[in-house]
Amino acid sequence: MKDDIEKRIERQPDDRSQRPALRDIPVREELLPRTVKTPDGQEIKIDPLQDYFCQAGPTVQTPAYTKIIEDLFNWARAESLWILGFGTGCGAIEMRPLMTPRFDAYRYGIQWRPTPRQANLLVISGYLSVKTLKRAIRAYEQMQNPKYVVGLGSCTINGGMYWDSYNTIKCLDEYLPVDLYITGCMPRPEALLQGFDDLKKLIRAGKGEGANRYAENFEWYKANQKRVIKDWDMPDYNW
Amino acid sequence: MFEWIMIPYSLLTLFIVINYGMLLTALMQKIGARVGRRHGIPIWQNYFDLIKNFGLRTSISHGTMFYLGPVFRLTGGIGLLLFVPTIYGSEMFSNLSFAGDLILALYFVFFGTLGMALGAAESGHPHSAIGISRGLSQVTSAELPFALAVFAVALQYQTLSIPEIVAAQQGGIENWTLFTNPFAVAAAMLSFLGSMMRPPFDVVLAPQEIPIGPPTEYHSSYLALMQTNRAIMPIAKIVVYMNLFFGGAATWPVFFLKVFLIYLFSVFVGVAFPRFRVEQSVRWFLIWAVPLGVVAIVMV
Amino acid sequence: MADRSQYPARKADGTLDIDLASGKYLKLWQGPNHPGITGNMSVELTVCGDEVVEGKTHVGYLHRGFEKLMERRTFIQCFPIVCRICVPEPDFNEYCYAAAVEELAGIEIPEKARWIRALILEMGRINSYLMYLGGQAGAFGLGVIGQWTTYARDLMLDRFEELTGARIYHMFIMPGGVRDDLPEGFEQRMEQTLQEIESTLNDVHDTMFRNAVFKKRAVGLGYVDPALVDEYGITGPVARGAGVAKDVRKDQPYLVYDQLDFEPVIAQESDTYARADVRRRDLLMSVDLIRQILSRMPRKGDVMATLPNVLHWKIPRGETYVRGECSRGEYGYYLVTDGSGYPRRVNVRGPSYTHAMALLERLIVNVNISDVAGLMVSLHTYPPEIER
Amino acid sequence: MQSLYDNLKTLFPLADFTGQRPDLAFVTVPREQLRPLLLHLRDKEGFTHLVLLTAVDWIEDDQFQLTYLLNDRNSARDIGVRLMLPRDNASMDSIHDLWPTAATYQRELREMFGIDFPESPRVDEDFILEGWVDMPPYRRDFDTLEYSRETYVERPGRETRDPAQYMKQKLYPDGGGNG
Repeated sequence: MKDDIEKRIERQPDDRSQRPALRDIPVREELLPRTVKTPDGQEIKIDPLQDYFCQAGPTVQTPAYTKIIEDLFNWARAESLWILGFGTGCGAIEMRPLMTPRFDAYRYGIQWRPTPRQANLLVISGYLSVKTLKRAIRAYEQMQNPKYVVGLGSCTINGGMYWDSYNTIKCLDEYLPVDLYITGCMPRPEALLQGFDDLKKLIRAGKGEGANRYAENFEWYKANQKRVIKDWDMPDYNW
Repeated sequence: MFEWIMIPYSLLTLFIVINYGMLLTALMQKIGARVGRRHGIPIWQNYFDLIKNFGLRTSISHGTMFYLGPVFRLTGGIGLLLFVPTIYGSEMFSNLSFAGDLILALYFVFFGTLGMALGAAESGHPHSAIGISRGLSQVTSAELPFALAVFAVALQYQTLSIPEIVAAQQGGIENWTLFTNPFAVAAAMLSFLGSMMRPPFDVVLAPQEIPIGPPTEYHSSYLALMQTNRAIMPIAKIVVYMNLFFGGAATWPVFFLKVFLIYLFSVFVGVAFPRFRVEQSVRWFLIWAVPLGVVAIVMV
Repeated sequence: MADRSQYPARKADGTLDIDLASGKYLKLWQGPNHPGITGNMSVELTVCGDEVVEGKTHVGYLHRGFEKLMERRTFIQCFPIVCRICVPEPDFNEYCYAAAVEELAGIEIPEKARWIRALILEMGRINSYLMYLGGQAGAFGLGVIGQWTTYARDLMLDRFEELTGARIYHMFIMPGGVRDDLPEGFEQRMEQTLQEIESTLNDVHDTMFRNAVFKKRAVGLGYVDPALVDEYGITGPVARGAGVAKDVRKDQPYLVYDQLDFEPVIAQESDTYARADVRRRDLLMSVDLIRQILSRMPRKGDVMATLPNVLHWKIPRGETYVRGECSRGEYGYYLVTDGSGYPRRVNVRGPSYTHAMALLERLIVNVNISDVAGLMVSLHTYPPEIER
Repeated sequence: MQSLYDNLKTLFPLADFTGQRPDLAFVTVPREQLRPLLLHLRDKEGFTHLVLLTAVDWIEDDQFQLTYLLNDRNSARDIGVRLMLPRDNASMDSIHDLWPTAATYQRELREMFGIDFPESPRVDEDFILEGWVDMPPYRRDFDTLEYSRETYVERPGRETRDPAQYMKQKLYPDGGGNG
């Protein structure tokens, strides 16, 4: 996956002709700079895009420990995968059996976390429409390093059934650093368990450095994201 | 007269209790999972999560109180534990208990929640804010019957020192407060349900409503601190209940058994019920638990 | 109860006059990344105290443009993708699409195929309802119900698997009939599954419907005035919960429903509890219907009509609308053909289209934040039906 | 349905009538007659349930067809009211006051076909698409394949064939076949 990314980065800047925009989108008015009157009567100026987000970009976090400790941490990370409870597509319906008696992924240390802050595994469960991609990027950037992305279903790999759709992305690893793909439409719970098992192997081997990959090629990822998301109304790095 | 040997002894208690709490919470999750016909998490899962959260490389702060929130919470747990005798009559494990520690215990039960409220409020997440407002109102109403019960017990035994209360309950099961003052125990156990953050009183964390309440913004090391506290706090709370109402524990096995059973009580209720809305739970405590407490005081 | 007097006044154009800077109101997004949301959609809540003042539904997170994609696929190429529209109950897409195509192409499907189609649809309904029961209980914090019902659903998925070869997307009902006949000994295994499901439902009834706390939460939540049923295009269990016996299976019987004996399940209270109860009894009715179908189904006969060469299949110009009663309400396909080998226009009418938008935005006002999730689940909204 | 059509015919100048099924028919109505017809159907004839409102793009004769599908539950029948609109900057008057849910359909039509419905509530807000800068996607002259090729990166290695040709090669290598 990594060298694949680098191959693609080499052929950047992308020479595909950008489709001309027929209309331009106004910035949503809650994002415009304004002065508000607080309940206690004082006037304050607000520029949401500046004030509400942290502007610092991601940095490469090298494991600052000795190998032993890093291995211990990797082992612990592999044993406690906290999935962000964000059903981005129809694949989410097979996550439910995964968490219930028949398959019971809790046995392998896989749990749901409802908030991105505490999750360390983002499962893109199926096709991503542009509207969802925006949210998925925000969720991913709010997660803490190290963090992993699993693409679930054929439609994350090459568009699958929706290869000619005007609203779904075709190749997820152009926009997020994917560690693992699980094929199928839709993948069976057994396939998911197998996939999570392989992900654990990757993490234990210290190969789960997607967050650092994201930080290294940050401009490239952002360029790709902005080419697709036409109304980019958030800062480049919004945690 | 303070003896320095107390300090390593208390730390030993702390160590035992932390590990016991880790395993016990995992075990309770497994029991809950069995009701759902699952096997549930491995018994060591809490350790994995703890190491993982300490091992995360980045963490974001929202200000000083954001740091201090988990610290306060942990202090609440540890303080509560250390100022209450864990093992009755044991030189090693009676910790820093002293006359009047009952009042201090009452204070520590509440302390963590307040610290948490301050910390979570600074994270600025609306879900945190809602969770705090719910949490404080519910904990307050749940504390009320407990306080009443404690006063009843204090009146009953004419002392504010937990060791003396435990001492008064020795010599047979019939001497336990459970039988000498059942109303106080009933009121206290109802409030115990409210303080364990399990259904029907887990509206503070309610994942389907305000994921997941106050700790929404907490991550990596902060979360790890709170997990440690999540292992200590219930045990410490249960120790207080055990000492006040269930005759304390003279040896570790008895301690483990009693703590397990008292904990199990809240779990059994928890798996079988949906959650109250916050105003419903407050009303429930005021209607059912508080009168019991009053009756307990009157009866004494 | 927040103080009503603080509630915002309506402006001339009917919108609420909300000054967020006043500190009186809080804007709270529920979803898309939120465990309490049904599927991948979001509700933009404006709350005052603990009560919702205004709620706006936002959809489109799952839009794949099916209706466009189908315009550039031949009729037989459309058949594998239609089921992708609705995950919990894909079979209704297959049925409605197939029925519409058959009607316009003038194909008569064999008798046995009609029975097998009805069987598949009822099985799908059971799956969907089991998912719903778990979700409804989970929205109120009773997680264990979800565990039980999802397990029961897995059992039903096994039957689907041995019948169609797939767990979720079956692609079984195709224009001209169904893909295959019932496997050997299917009836007995189905009977075992049905008994398992019935026993699970007994547990659910004891744990959930007789639970005092669940009643405290669900009774009176999200009352739907029966007068709104037609005005808002409410169908399915939401309408039946309001006492309107609206059931396409009875009103305009399709497939073999005119040969089965059943009565639409209705309740009068029209709140969340009544709707949940309607769905539970409807689920039991589906179990009974499956038994009827399996007993009355013709033993032999082929299941597939002879189609024209599907690669050069042209359908003369025409338009039609085919509907069916899915677990959430009326599901329909509006198909327009222009004599070419491709559909000219396909429009999917999902029940959530009206439930999740207009109705939800009306019901959500003055609801406690805690109950928003429960309310949405009780309408059984499912976003892909809205945006396709 | 024929009887219904006959007494409607006496009231409104209706164009061609199609009896699709015994319980389903379509009539075409001129634009100014739509509202009275819908009111008549809803109040007099008992078609109280607006099933759907959608559009068809007949780009050859440069028209949009709006279809209002009504359902009469008591006598189990449906009627589809067709209405032809000129295609360039198409605009239609809203019926959200007859059925509140119509507002949702009109928002979708506004976004997906570019048919404007003035005074329909929230009609100009984004409904499904977000930040859409191209022409309304459901129009026939919008090529979704071309758009996705130009907009999204595709993973190399995916190939598509014309199924007819492909199956002919597979099934009848000698070039015969019933094609």
